[in-house]
Amino acid sequence: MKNQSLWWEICEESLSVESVSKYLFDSRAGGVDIFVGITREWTHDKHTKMLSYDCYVPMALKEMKALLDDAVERWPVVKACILHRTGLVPSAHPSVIIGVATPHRKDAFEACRFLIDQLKIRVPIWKKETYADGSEEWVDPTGKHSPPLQP
Amino acid sequence: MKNQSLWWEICEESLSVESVSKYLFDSRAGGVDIFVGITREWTHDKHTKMLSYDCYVPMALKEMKALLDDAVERWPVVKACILHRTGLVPSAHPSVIIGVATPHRKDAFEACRFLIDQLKIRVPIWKKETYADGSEEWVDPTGKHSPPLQP
Amino acid sequence: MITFKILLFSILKEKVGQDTIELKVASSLTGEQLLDKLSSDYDSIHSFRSVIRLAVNESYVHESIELTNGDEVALITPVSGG
Amino acid sequence: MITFKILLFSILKEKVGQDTIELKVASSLTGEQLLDKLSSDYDSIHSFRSVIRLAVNESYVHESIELTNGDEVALITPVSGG
Repeated sequence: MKNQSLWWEICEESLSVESVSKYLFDSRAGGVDIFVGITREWTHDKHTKMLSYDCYVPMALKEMKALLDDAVERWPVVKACILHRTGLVPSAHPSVIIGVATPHRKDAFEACRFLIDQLKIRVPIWKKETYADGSEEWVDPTGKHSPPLQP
Repeated sequence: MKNQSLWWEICEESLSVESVSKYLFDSRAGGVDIFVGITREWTHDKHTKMLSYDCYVPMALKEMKALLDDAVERWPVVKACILHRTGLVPSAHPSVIIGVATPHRKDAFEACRFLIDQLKIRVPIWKKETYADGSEEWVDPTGKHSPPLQP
Repeated sequence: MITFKILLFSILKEKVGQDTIELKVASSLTGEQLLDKLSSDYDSIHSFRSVIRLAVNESYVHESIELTNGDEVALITPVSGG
Repeated sequence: MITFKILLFSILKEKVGQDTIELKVASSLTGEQLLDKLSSDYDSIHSFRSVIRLAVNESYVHESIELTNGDEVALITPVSGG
Protein backbone atom coordinates (compact mmCIF):
# COMPACT_ATOMS: atom_id res chain seq x y z
CA MET A 1 0.00 0.00 0.00
CA LYS A 2 1.34 3.36 -0.94
CA ASN A 3 0.22 6.93 -0.56
CA GLN A 4 1.99 10.24 -1.02
CA SER A 5 4.07 9.92 2.12
CA LEU A 6 3.92 6.30 3.34
CA TRP A 7 4.51 2.98 1.66
CA TRP A 8 4.16 -0.42 3.33
CA GLU A 9 4.14 -3.79 1.69
CA ILE A 10 4.65 -7.52 2.09
CA CYS A 11 6.18 -8.86 -1.13
CA GLU A 12 6.95 -12.34 -2.38
CA GLU A 13 9.44 -11.07 -4.94
CA SER A 14 12.83 -9.56 -4.35
CA LEU A 15 13.00 -6.07 -2.89
CA SER A 16 14.55 -3.19 -4.79
CA VAL A 17 16.54 -0.49 -3.04
CA GLU A 18 16.33 1.47 -6.27
CA SER A 19 12.54 1.77 -6.19
CA VAL A 20 12.69 2.66 -2.49
CA SER A 21 15.14 5.48 -3.09
CA LYS A 22 13.11 6.71 -6.03
CA TYR A 23 10.11 6.94 -3.72
CA LEU A 24 12.03 8.60 -0.87
CA PHE A 25 14.00 11.24 -2.77
CA ASP A 26 11.77 14.23 -2.26
CA SER A 27 12.74 17.87 -2.59
CA ARG A 28 11.31 18.60 0.89
CA ALA A 29 13.88 16.22 2.42
CA GLY A 30 17.60 16.71 3.03
CA GLY A 31 18.44 13.41 4.69
CA VAL A 32 17.36 9.89 3.78
CA ASP A 33 18.24 6.85 5.81
CA ILE A 34 17.65 3.39 4.37
CA PHE A 35 18.08 0.25 6.40
CA VAL A 36 18.30 -3.08 4.61
CA GLY A 37 18.21 -6.42 6.40
CA ILE A 38 19.95 -9.08 4.36
CA THR A 39 20.45 -12.81 4.85
CA ARG A 40 23.70 -13.34 6.73
CA GLU A 41 25.47 -16.55 5.92
CA TRP A 42 27.35 -17.08 9.16
CA THR A 43 26.20 -16.79 12.79
CA HIS A 44 29.04 -17.95 14.97
CA ASP A 45 29.74 -21.43 13.60
CA LYS A 46 26.36 -21.91 11.91
CA HIS A 47 26.22 -21.67 8.15
CA THR A 48 22.90 -20.31 6.86
CA LYS A 49 21.93 -21.19 3.32
CA MET A 50 18.73 -19.20 3.25
CA LEU A 51 16.02 -17.71 5.37
CA SER A 52 12.32 -18.24 4.97
CA TYR A 53 9.65 -16.06 6.42
CA ASP A 54 6.16 -16.83 7.63
CA CYS A 55 3.80 -13.90 7.99
CA TYR A 56 0.32 -13.08 9.20
CA VAL A 57 -0.10 -10.80 6.22
CA PRO A 58 -3.16 -8.63 6.98
CA MET A 59 -2.08 -8.01 10.57
CA ALA A 60 1.55 -7.41 9.56
CA LEU A 61 0.35 -4.74 7.13
CA LYS A 62 -1.78 -3.14 9.85
CA GLU A 63 1.13 -3.12 12.28
CA MET A 64 3.52 -1.70 9.68
CA LYS A 65 1.10 1.11 8.98
CA ALA A 66 0.70 1.74 12.72
CA LEU A 67 4.50 1.96 13.08
CA LEU A 68 4.73 4.42 10.21
CA ASP A 69 1.97 6.51 11.79
CA ASP A 70 3.91 6.46 15.08
CA ALA A 71 7.04 7.67 13.28
CA VAL A 72 5.10 10.47 11.61
CA GLU A 73 3.92 11.64 15.02
CA ARG A 74 7.39 11.61 16.52
CA TRP A 75 9.57 12.93 13.69
CA PRO A 76 9.07 15.39 10.80
CA VAL A 77 8.74 12.59 8.26
CA VAL A 78 8.53 13.64 4.61
CA LYS A 79 8.32 10.06 3.40
CA ALA A 80 8.76 6.64 4.97
CA CYS A 81 8.42 3.03 3.92
CA ILE A 82 8.57 -0.51 5.24
CA LEU A 83 8.83 -3.37 2.77
CA HIS A 84 9.20 -6.97 3.92
CA ARG A 85 9.71 -10.03 1.83
CA THR A 86 8.17 -13.42 2.63
CA GLY A 87 9.06 -16.91 1.50
CA LEU A 88 12.63 -17.88 0.70
CA VAL A 89 15.40 -15.29 0.82
CA PRO A 90 18.83 -16.50 -0.32
CA SER A 91 22.04 -15.35 1.30
CA ALA A 92 23.04 -11.66 0.80
CA HIS A 93 19.54 -10.79 -0.45
CA PRO A 94 17.30 -8.23 1.27
CA SER A 95 14.43 -9.42 3.45
CA VAL A 96 13.42 -5.99 4.69
CA ILE A 97 13.92 -2.42 3.54
CA ILE A 98 13.01 0.52 5.74
CA GLY A 99 13.50 4.06 4.59
CA VAL A 100 12.84 7.50 6.02
CA ALA A 101 13.26 10.92 4.45
CA THR A 102 13.27 13.98 6.72
CA PRO A 103 14.44 17.59 6.34
CA HIS A 104 17.52 16.91 8.52
CA ARG A 105 19.56 13.74 8.89
CA LYS A 106 19.29 13.19 12.63
CA ASP A 107 15.57 12.55 12.39
CA ALA A 108 15.97 10.17 9.46
CA PHE A 109 18.44 8.04 11.42
CA GLU A 110 16.31 8.03 14.55
CA ALA A 111 13.04 7.23 12.82
CA CYS A 112 14.61 4.50 10.70
CA ARG A 113 16.16 2.86 13.76
CA PHE A 114 12.83 3.12 15.57
CA LEU A 115 10.97 1.44 12.73
CA ILE A 116 13.27 -1.56 12.40
CA ASP A 117 13.52 -2.01 16.19
CA GLN A 118 9.74 -1.89 16.54
CA LEU A 119 9.18 -4.13 13.53
CA LYS A 120 11.19 -6.79 15.26
CA ILE A 121 8.94 -6.54 18.32
CA ARG A 122 5.48 -5.95 16.91
CA VAL A 123 5.08 -7.08 13.34
CA PRO A 124 3.90 -10.73 13.05
CA ILE A 125 6.62 -12.11 10.81
CA TRP A 126 8.74 -15.14 11.67
CA LYS A 127 12.10 -16.18 10.34
CA LYS A 128 13.37 -19.71 9.84
CA GLU A 129 17.01 -20.53 9.19
CA THR A 130 17.88 -23.25 6.72
CA TYR A 131 21.44 -24.28 7.39
CA ALA A 132 23.95 -25.61 4.88
CA ASP A 133 23.60 -29.10 6.38
CA GLY A 134 19.87 -29.08 5.51
CA SER A 135 18.60 -28.64 9.08
CA GLU A 136 16.03 -25.96 9.83
CA GLU A 137 15.29 -23.83 12.87
CA TRP A 138 12.85 -21.05 13.69
CA VAL A 139 14.72 -18.06 15.07
CA ASP A 140 14.40 -17.63 18.83
CA PRO A 141 10.83 -19.01 19.07
CA THR A 142 10.56 -18.36 22.79
CA GLY A 143 11.89 -14.82 22.59
CA LYS A 144 14.74 -15.48 25.00
CA HIS A 145 17.01 -13.18 23.01
CA SER A 146 14.41 -10.52 22.29
CA PRO A 147 13.46 -7.43 24.24
CA PRO A 148 10.50 -7.90 26.63
CA LEU A 149 7.16 -8.06 24.83
CA GLN A 150 4.00 -6.20 25.64
CA PRO A 151 0.72 -6.68 23.85
CA MET B 1 38.92 4.11 -5.03
CA LYS B 2 37.55 0.73 -4.17
CA ASN B 3 38.88 -2.40 -2.57
CA GLN B 4 37.17 -5.51 -1.23
CA SER B 5 35.76 -3.80 1.83
CA LEU B 6 36.00 -0.02 1.35
CA TRP B 7 34.94 2.32 -1.42
CA TRP B 8 35.47 6.09 -1.42
CA GLU B 9 35.01 8.44 -4.31
CA ILE B 10 34.43 12.00 -5.44
CA CYS B 11 32.23 11.95 -8.54
CA GLU B 12 31.08 14.59 -10.94
CA GLU B 13 28.19 12.49 -12.19
CA SER B 14 25.05 11.53 -10.35
CA LEU B 15 25.33 8.98 -7.54
CA SER B 16 23.56 5.64 -7.73
CA VAL B 17 22.07 4.01 -4.65
CA GLU B 18 21.72 0.86 -6.73
CA SER B 19 25.45 0.46 -7.26
CA VAL B 20 26.10 1.22 -3.59
CA SER B 21 23.70 -1.48 -2.44
CA LYS B 22 25.15 -3.93 -4.93
CA TYR B 23 28.56 -3.30 -3.38
CA LEU B 24 27.32 -3.50 0.22
CA PHE B 25 25.14 -6.62 0.04
CA ASP B 26 27.57 -9.23 1.31
CA SER B 27 26.71 -12.60 2.76
CA ARG B 28 28.82 -11.87 5.86
CA ALA B 29 26.52 -8.96 6.72
CA GLY B 30 23.02 -8.97 8.21
CA GLY B 31 22.37 -5.23 8.46
CA VAL B 32 23.08 -2.49 5.95
CA ASP B 33 22.49 1.18 6.63
CA ILE B 34 22.63 3.66 3.79
CA PHE B 35 22.48 7.40 4.32
CA VAL B 36 21.75 9.66 1.39
CA GLY B 37 22.04 13.43 1.56
CA ILE B 38 19.83 15.07 -1.03
CA THR B 39 19.28 18.66 -2.06
CA ARG B 40 16.45 20.07 0.02
CA GLU B 41 14.42 22.72 -1.70
CA TRP B 42 13.21 24.64 1.32
CA THR B 43 15.06 25.84 4.42
CA HIS B 44 12.66 27.96 6.44
CA ASP B 45 11.54 30.56 3.90
CA LYS B 46 14.49 30.13 1.54
CA HIS B 47 13.90 28.33 -1.72
CA THR B 48 16.95 26.42 -2.96
CA LYS B 49 17.16 25.69 -6.65
CA MET B 50 20.36 23.70 -6.52
CA LEU B 51 23.50 23.13 -4.55
CA SER B 52 27.02 23.27 -5.86
CA TYR B 53 30.04 21.78 -4.19
CA ASP B 54 33.66 22.85 -4.15
CA CYS B 55 36.16 20.24 -3.07
CA TYR B 56 39.85 19.84 -2.35
CA VAL B 57 39.77 16.50 -4.11
CA PRO B 58 43.00 14.71 -3.13
CA MET B 59 42.69 15.71 0.52
CA ALA B 60 38.97 14.90 0.61
CA LEU B 61 39.76 11.40 -0.65
CA LYS B 62 42.45 10.99 2.01
CA GLU B 63 40.08 12.15 4.73
CA MET B 64 37.31 9.87 3.52
CA LYS B 65 39.64 6.92 3.60
CA ALA B 66 40.80 7.92 7.09
CA LEU B 67 37.17 8.03 8.25
CA LEU B 68 36.49 4.61 6.80
CA ASP B 69 39.59 3.26 8.54
CA ASP B 70 38.36 4.77 11.81
CA ALA B 71 34.99 3.08 11.35
CA VAL B 72 36.67 -0.26 10.67
CA GLU B 73 38.56 0.06 13.94
CA ARG B 74 35.46 0.88 15.95
CA TRP B 75 32.82 -1.42 14.45
CA PRO B 76 32.86 -4.87 12.82
CA VAL B 77 32.53 -3.43 9.33
CA VAL B 78 32.07 -5.93 6.50
CA LYS B 79 31.87 -3.21 3.87
CA ALA B 80 31.58 0.57 3.90
CA CYS B 81 31.57 3.37 1.40
CA ILE B 82 31.52 7.15 1.10
CA LEU B 83 30.65 8.73 -2.24
CA HIS B 84 30.36 12.47 -2.67
CA ARG B 85 29.31 14.39 -5.71
CA THR B 86 30.83 17.73 -6.73
CA GLY B 87 29.59 20.45 -9.03
CA LEU B 88 25.89 21.16 -9.43
CA VAL B 89 23.30 19.00 -7.68
CA PRO B 90 19.68 19.76 -8.50
CA SER B 91 16.89 19.55 -5.96
CA ALA B 92 15.98 16.05 -4.66
CA HIS B 93 19.20 14.57 -6.08
CA PRO B 94 21.84 12.87 -3.92
CA SER B 95 25.03 14.75 -3.07
CA VAL B 96 26.43 12.11 -0.73
CA ILE B 97 25.86 8.41 -0.14
CA ILE B 98 27.32 6.65 2.86
CA GLY B 99 26.75 2.96 3.44
CA VAL B 100 27.84 0.43 6.02
CA ALA B 101 27.29 -3.32 6.15
CA THR B 102 27.86 -5.14 9.46
CA PRO B 103 26.81 -8.52 10.87
CA HIS B 104 24.20 -6.85 13.14
CA ARG B 105 22.14 -3.73 12.52
CA LYS B 106 23.11 -1.66 15.56
CA ASP B 107 26.68 -1.35 14.33
CA ALA B 108 25.59 -0.42 10.80
CA PHE B 109 23.47 2.46 12.15
CA GLU B 110 26.18 3.70 14.49
CA ALA B 111 29.00 3.54 11.96
CA CYS B 112 26.91 5.19 9.24
CA ARG B 113 25.94 8.01 11.57
CA PHE B 114 29.57 8.41 12.64
CA LEU B 115 30.75 8.65 9.02
CA ILE B 116 28.30 11.34 7.93
CA ASP B 117 28.79 13.34 11.15
CA GLN B 118 32.57 13.21 10.75
CA LEU B 119 32.42 13.94 7.04
CA LYS B 120 30.67 17.19 7.84
CA ILE B 121 33.51 18.14 10.20
CA ARG B 122 36.65 16.87 8.51
CA VAL B 123 36.26 16.37 4.78
CA PRO B 124 37.21 19.49 2.77
CA ILE B 125 34.04 19.93 0.75
CA TRP B 126 32.01 23.13 0.66
CA LYS B 127 28.42 23.66 -0.30
CA LYS B 128 26.90 26.70 -1.98
CA GLU B 129 23.18 27.33 -2.18
CA THR B 130 21.72 28.80 -5.33
CA TYR B 131 18.31 30.18 -4.47
CA ALA B 132 15.29 30.43 -6.73
CA ASP B 133 15.77 34.22 -6.94
CA GLY B 134 19.25 33.65 -8.43
CA SER B 135 21.23 34.69 -5.38
CA GLU B 136 24.01 32.47 -4.08
CA GLU B 137 25.44 31.80 -0.66
CA TRP B 138 28.14 29.53 0.76
CA VAL B 139 26.70 27.49 3.62
CA ASP B 140 27.80 28.64 7.05
CA PRO B 141 31.27 29.84 5.97
CA THR B 142 32.29 30.81 9.48
CA GLY B 143 31.11 27.55 11.06
CA LYS B 144 28.76 29.31 13.46
CA HIS B 145 26.24 26.49 13.13
CA SER B 146 28.75 23.64 13.11
CA PRO B 147 30.21 21.62 15.96
CA PRO B 148 33.55 22.94 17.29
CA LEU B 149 36.45 22.17 14.97
CA GLN B 150 39.81 20.71 15.85
CA PRO B 151 42.66 20.20 13.41
CA MET C 1 -22.70 -22.06 20.14
CA ILE C 2 -19.77 -19.71 19.66
CA THR C 3 -17.28 -20.31 16.85
CA PHE C 4 -13.70 -19.07 16.56
CA LYS C 5 -11.08 -19.42 13.94
CA ILE C 6 -7.64 -19.70 15.52
CA LEU C 7 -4.63 -18.97 13.33
CA LEU C 8 -1.24 -20.55 13.86
CA PHE C 9 2.07 -19.45 12.39
CA SER C 10 5.70 -20.47 12.25
CA ILE C 11 6.66 -22.95 14.97
CA LEU C 12 3.09 -23.51 16.23
CA LYS C 13 1.83 -24.16 12.72
CA GLU C 14 4.63 -26.68 12.28
CA LYS C 15 4.23 -28.40 15.63
CA VAL C 16 0.44 -28.57 15.55
CA GLY C 17 0.61 -29.55 11.88
CA GLN C 18 -2.10 -27.17 10.72
CA ASP C 19 -2.47 -23.43 10.22
CA THR C 20 -6.01 -23.09 11.53
CA ILE C 21 -7.99 -24.54 14.41
CA GLU C 22 -11.75 -24.20 14.28
CA LEU C 23 -13.21 -24.11 17.77
CA LYS C 24 -16.83 -24.31 18.88
CA VAL C 25 -17.63 -23.66 22.50
CA ALA C 26 -20.92 -23.59 24.36
CA SER C 27 -20.54 -20.22 26.05
CA SER C 28 -18.52 -17.03 25.77
CA LEU C 29 -14.96 -17.05 27.11
CA THR C 30 -11.94 -14.81 27.61
CA GLY C 31 -8.66 -14.91 25.76
CA GLU C 32 -7.06 -16.45 28.80
CA GLN C 33 -9.66 -19.20 28.98
CA LEU C 34 -9.20 -19.89 25.29
CA LEU C 35 -5.42 -20.18 25.70
CA ASP C 36 -5.92 -22.50 28.67
CA LYS C 37 -8.23 -24.68 26.65
CA LEU C 38 -5.85 -24.82 23.66
CA SER C 39 -2.95 -25.56 26.01
CA SER C 40 -4.75 -28.57 27.42
CA ASP C 41 -5.74 -29.77 23.91
CA TYR C 42 -2.32 -29.30 22.27
CA ASP C 43 1.00 -30.07 23.95
CA SER C 44 2.87 -27.80 21.58
CA ILE C 45 0.65 -24.86 22.40
CA HIS C 46 1.08 -25.70 26.08
CA SER C 47 4.85 -25.49 25.78
CA PHE C 48 4.69 -22.00 24.23
CA ARG C 49 1.82 -20.79 26.44
CA SER C 50 3.92 -18.31 28.42
CA VAL C 51 5.30 -16.49 25.37
CA ILE C 52 2.18 -16.39 23.18
CA ARG C 53 0.64 -12.98 22.58
CA LEU C 54 -2.97 -12.91 21.53
CA ALA C 55 -4.28 -11.04 18.52
CA VAL C 56 -7.97 -10.74 17.83
CA ASN C 57 -9.13 -9.54 14.44
CA GLU C 58 -5.60 -8.49 13.53
CA SER C 59 -4.79 -6.49 16.65
CA TYR C 60 -2.87 -7.36 19.79
CA VAL C 61 -5.13 -7.67 22.82
CA HIS C 62 -4.83 -8.50 26.51
CA GLU C 63 -5.81 -12.02 27.48
CA SER C 64 -8.60 -10.56 29.56
CA ILE C 65 -10.55 -9.78 26.40
CA GLU C 66 -14.04 -11.24 26.09
CA LEU C 67 -14.15 -13.13 22.80
CA THR C 68 -17.22 -12.89 20.62
CA ASN C 69 -18.69 -15.16 18.00
CA GLY C 70 -16.75 -15.20 14.72
CA ASP C 71 -13.57 -13.61 16.12
CA GLU C 72 -10.38 -14.39 14.28
CA VAL C 73 -7.85 -15.22 16.95
CA ALA C 74 -4.13 -15.51 16.21
CA LEU C 75 -1.52 -17.01 18.52
CA ILE C 76 1.59 -14.88 18.10
CA THR C 77 4.80 -16.48 19.33
CA PRO C 78 7.78 -14.09 19.57
CA VAL C 79 8.23 -12.49 16.17
CA SER C 80 11.52 -12.40 14.31
CA GLY C 81 11.06 -10.37 11.16
CA GLY C 82 13.71 -8.23 9.60
CA MET D 1 64.19 31.51 -1.01
CA ILE D 2 61.31 29.32 0.14
CA THR D 3 58.29 28.80 -2.10
CA PHE D 4 54.79 27.72 -1.14
CA LYS D 5 51.67 27.05 -3.07
CA ILE D 6 48.62 28.14 -1.11
CA LEU D 7 45.28 26.68 -2.16
CA LEU D 8 42.00 28.50 -1.69
CA PHE D 9 38.50 27.02 -1.85
CA SER D 10 34.88 28.06 -1.69
CA ILE D 11 34.37 31.50 -0.15
CA LEU D 12 38.10 32.35 0.02
CA LYS D 13 38.61 31.43 -3.61
CA GLU D 14 35.65 33.64 -4.50
CA LYS D 15 36.66 36.62 -2.34
CA VAL D 16 40.34 36.55 -3.24
CA GLY D 17 39.41 35.91 -6.85
CA GLN D 18 41.93 33.13 -7.43
CA ASP D 19 42.34 29.51 -6.35
CA THR D 20 46.09 29.59 -5.75
CA ILE D 21 48.53 32.02 -4.20
CA GLU D 22 52.23 31.51 -4.93
CA LEU D 23 54.34 32.81 -2.10
CA LYS D 24 58.10 33.28 -1.89
CA VAL D 25 59.66 34.22 1.42
CA ALA D 26 63.23 34.79 2.46
CA SER D 27 63.33 32.45 5.44
CA SER D 28 61.43 29.54 6.92
CA LEU D 29 58.21 30.28 8.78
CA THR D 30 55.45 28.59 10.78
CA GLY D 31 51.86 28.05 9.77
CA GLU D 32 50.82 30.81 12.12
CA GLN D 33 53.30 33.27 10.60
CA LEU D 34 52.06 32.35 7.13
CA LEU D 35 48.46 32.96 8.13
CA ASP D 36 49.42 36.28 9.69
CA LYS D 37 51.20 37.31 6.52
CA LEU D 38 48.27 36.28 4.28
CA SER D 39 45.87 38.08 6.63
CA SER D 40 47.77 41.29 6.24
CA ASP D 41 48.00 40.87 2.45
CA TYR D 42 44.36 39.91 1.87
CA ASP D 43 41.41 41.46 3.68
CA SER D 44 39.19 38.51 2.90
CA ILE D 45 41.65 36.08 4.45
CA HIS D 46 41.92 38.40 7.42
CA SER D 47 38.18 38.27 7.99
CA PHE D 48 38.17 34.45 8.07
CA ARG D 49 41.47 34.16 9.96
CA SER D 50 39.92 32.84 13.18
CA VAL D 51 38.04 29.96 11.51
CA ILE D 52 40.67 28.82 9.00
CA ARG D 53 42.21 25.40 9.60
CA LEU D 54 45.54 24.74 7.98
CA ALA D 55 46.29 21.70 5.85
CA VAL D 56 49.79 20.97 4.63
CA ASN D 57 50.32 18.41 1.89
CA GLU D 58 46.70 17.23 2.24
CA SER D 59 46.60 16.77 6.01
CA TYR D 60 45.32 18.98 8.79
CA VAL D 61 48.13 20.42 10.88
CA HIS D 62 48.52 22.72 13.86
CA GLU D 63 49.52 26.28 13.07
CA SER D 64 52.75 25.73 14.97
CA ILE D 65 54.05 23.59 12.11
CA GLU D 66 57.34 24.63 10.54
CA LEU D 67 56.73 24.96 6.80
CA THR D 68 59.31 23.69 4.36
CA ASN D 69 60.12 24.58 0.79
CA GLY D 70 57.58 23.29 -1.73
CA ASP D 71 54.81 22.60 0.80
CA GLU D 72 51.28 22.68 -0.53
CA VAL D 73 49.31 24.67 2.00
CA ALA D 74 45.49 24.78 1.96
CA LEU D 75 43.33 27.24 3.88
CA ILE D 76 40.30 25.29 5.03
CA THR D 77 37.32 27.39 6.08
CA PRO D 78 34.58 25.46 7.90
CA VAL D 79 33.52 22.60 5.65
CA SER D 80 29.92 21.89 4.70
CA GLY D 81 29.82 18.69 2.69
CA GLY D 82 26.97 16.22 2.73
